[in-house]
Amino acid sequence: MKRTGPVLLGFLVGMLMLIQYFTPNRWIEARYNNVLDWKQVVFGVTLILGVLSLLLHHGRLIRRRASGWGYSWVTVAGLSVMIVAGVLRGKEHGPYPWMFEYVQSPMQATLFALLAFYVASASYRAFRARSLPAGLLLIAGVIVMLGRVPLGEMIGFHAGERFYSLATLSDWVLAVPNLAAKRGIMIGVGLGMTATAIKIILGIERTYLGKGA
Amino acid sequence: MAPTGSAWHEGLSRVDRRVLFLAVAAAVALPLLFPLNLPIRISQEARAFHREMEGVAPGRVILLSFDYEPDTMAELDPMSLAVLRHAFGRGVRVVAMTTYAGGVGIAERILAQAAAEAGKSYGTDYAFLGYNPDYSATMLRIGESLRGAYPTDNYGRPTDELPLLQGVDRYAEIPLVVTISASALSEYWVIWAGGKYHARIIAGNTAIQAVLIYPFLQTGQLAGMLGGLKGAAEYERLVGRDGAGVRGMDAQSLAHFLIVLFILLGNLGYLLQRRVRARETRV
Amino acid sequence: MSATDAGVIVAAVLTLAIFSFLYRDNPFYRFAESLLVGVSAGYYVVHYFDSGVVHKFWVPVVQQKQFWLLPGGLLGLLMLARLWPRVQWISRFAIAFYVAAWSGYLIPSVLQERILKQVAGSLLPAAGSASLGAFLGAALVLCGVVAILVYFYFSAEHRGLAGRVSRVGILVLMLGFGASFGYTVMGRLSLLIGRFQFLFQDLPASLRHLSH
Amino acid sequence: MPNRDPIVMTVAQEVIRDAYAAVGRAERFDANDIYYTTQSQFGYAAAVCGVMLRERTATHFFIGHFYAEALVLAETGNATGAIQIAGTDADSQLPFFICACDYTLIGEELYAGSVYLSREPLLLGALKGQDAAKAAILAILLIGSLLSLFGVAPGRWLGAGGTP
Repeated sequence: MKRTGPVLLGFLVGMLMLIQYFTPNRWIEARYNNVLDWKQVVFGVTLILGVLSLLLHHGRLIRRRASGWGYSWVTVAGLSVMIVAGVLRGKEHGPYPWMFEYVQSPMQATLFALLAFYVASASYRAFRARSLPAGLLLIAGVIVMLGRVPLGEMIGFHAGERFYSLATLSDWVLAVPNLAAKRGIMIGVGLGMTATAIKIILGIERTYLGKGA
Repeated sequence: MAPTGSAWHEGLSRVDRRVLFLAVAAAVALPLLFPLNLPIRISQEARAFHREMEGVAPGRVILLSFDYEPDTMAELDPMSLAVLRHAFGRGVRVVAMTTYAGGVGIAERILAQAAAEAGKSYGTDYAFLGYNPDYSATMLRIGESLRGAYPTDNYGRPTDELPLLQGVDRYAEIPLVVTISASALSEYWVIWAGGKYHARIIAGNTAIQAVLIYPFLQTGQLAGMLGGLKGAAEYERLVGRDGAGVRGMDAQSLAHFLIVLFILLGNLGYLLQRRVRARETRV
Repeated sequence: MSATDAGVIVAAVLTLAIFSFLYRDNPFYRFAESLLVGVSAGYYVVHYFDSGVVHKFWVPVVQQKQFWLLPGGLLGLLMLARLWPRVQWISRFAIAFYVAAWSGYLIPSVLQERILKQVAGSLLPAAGSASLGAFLGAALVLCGVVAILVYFYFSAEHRGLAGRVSRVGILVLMLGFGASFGYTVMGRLSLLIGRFQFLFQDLPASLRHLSH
Repeated sequence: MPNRDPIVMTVAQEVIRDAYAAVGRAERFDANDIYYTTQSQFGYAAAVCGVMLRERTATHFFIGHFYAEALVLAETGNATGAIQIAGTDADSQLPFFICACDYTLIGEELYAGSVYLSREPLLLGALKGQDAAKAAILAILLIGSLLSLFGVAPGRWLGAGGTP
């Protein structure tokens, strides 16, 4: 029961969601809609579960006075303020939207902006043309970078009445080699996803169920 | 005993990271203080994006999905604002949603700003459905019934009562799906909304995502695309209202040239070191 | 002082706290990081509960009498069993339902949109139907895709012809990764431009409000 | 092993518990080593960078799907001098892993790698199946292109006309 039950449920639900694509049958379509709704509720609960485990994790750090437990207090405090504000004053006014607008948003945006600095230092320290492939990567990168900004678009030459600039070259790199590369990868990964999905439905792939499945 | 000749390029490769950081900060800050207003060339993908928006008849309802969080708002806010200004300016109505919990705050801020500018009223000219967990199920559920996917809007009002959504419940009744997306959401819209329901989709993307979806542009699975802050600047010029996209282009230009300089210097130092090492091993 | 001006100043201080990580890991940064982890987790849990449970389950079932949603609630409860190790196996039904449903509707859409249409798009246009430039581009795309598929072909040793073709494949891949690298740099710098626009434009405006 | 996705966290705990048991060291397994940090992408990246810098881990495995935080992780890890092995199907992050890591599995090589190591008959079968599909696609591409050169439009059969 502990093992065949979930796998059987998975097979039935998986086949239903697969078949619905090919039949206009009203009953199957209705159940397809149900499964989509149920799936969203389950995902919502799972996400809440994730946050609970974060709370437990930081709670343990505080209890064990592990290193940096002071910072765990800050995390638990931030979490509690948001939940209390959200429940009492709702999502639309009071501290909840204010904290999102002036605490969470700027910090999340700034953390991402740090990457501009990391990319710069990586460009200087890590991006070496060690081999032909790495060299091609850098040349394509430089062409695209220069060709996509106003300054770079002005560098070029006139041939006949058309002006060929770095932008034309960068458009070509994006529309031909880059397109072929992304398409080649996409086809391969698409096959991989399909194979994994089939294995899950047929119960061959059970690792996601954990020990003893 | 390191040969003396290698001293200066040894230094090249041992520059402290923080010196590089200061150079980047300067390259970005200076043009913001002293604008250069360089000309902006419009790409084909941005023209296609604009053409698709122009093709929607006034009064029709388009679906605008804010598929991003605060971390990429610098690149994508200018796009969503420009799309709303373009739509409201042409009398096109908008039903908005988001597939990220972090997108709700962003969507509310931009919808409020654009609606106030154009004097549009909630419920008739535009509506905001809010966030639904599990984007693939949401995109498919909208194909069956928009009101089924979102029983209530973001503010708890049942979607059956919204005047905007009368006669609008499936992709067939939505002339255009516009996704402003950070990670692979534009690709998922193509797979889930385009796959079974043949929705017509245009996407405004972060630069990093834009480069991944050229295959979908070529096959027509995506009808138009904006790529990064440059895409936002191009669309702002096409819509005729310059915004943060255009204002950022000078800094973008200068910073790119700086990064290219870093790559060249880094590799120069590397090549010199390799030649010195090669000469040492031969000695 | 309006809530907005206070907010902009708090945002500016926290922005500088995060930027301080560039100098080195320091308490000022770690406080900001911990606050972000907590506030964002709180934000997400309120939204997940509000949209996943209230708007998607409670309101439709209680007010709109859609009882077909009840099994969804039950599966959600089964997932909560993960919290107690002794009955953790019950949650497997919810996990199996979630993962299998996703797998089911994935297969047809991924096959059509990520594989069949991409293959169709790579075929050469009919002779004469496209300009020479377009035809040449299409031919290069076709060769690139074929070479990459050979590179990712694992059942045969990459020697001889297959070896040379897969060598072409890795070079095309690198051109594609180069384009990704160029675009990624563009994206990162745009985000930094956004933060500097905040610091150089929004912050001074709020400070001026304060001084009046 | 810090995690960013609650479902992956629960699955990871199970898989790692089985792995410890498989080599007979079940007692060394501590569920607290596999914990959830935050759903926020950058709260996660900062948390992991903190672990790398503070605990000076010797080897870093970046396996799975990554977004923008990949560069932060790879750059910080590179700076600590640890050996770094990456494997991801997120092709937007591959340029950085290729440049900042010692070895990078590109896209499908990640899946093929696990098959090569485990020699699992079921996984091997799936790989063979995918290779057979690739061979079929290669045939379609070559033959289809020849056909379309002479005016026959095979694209229609592949649903190319799908978009309205």
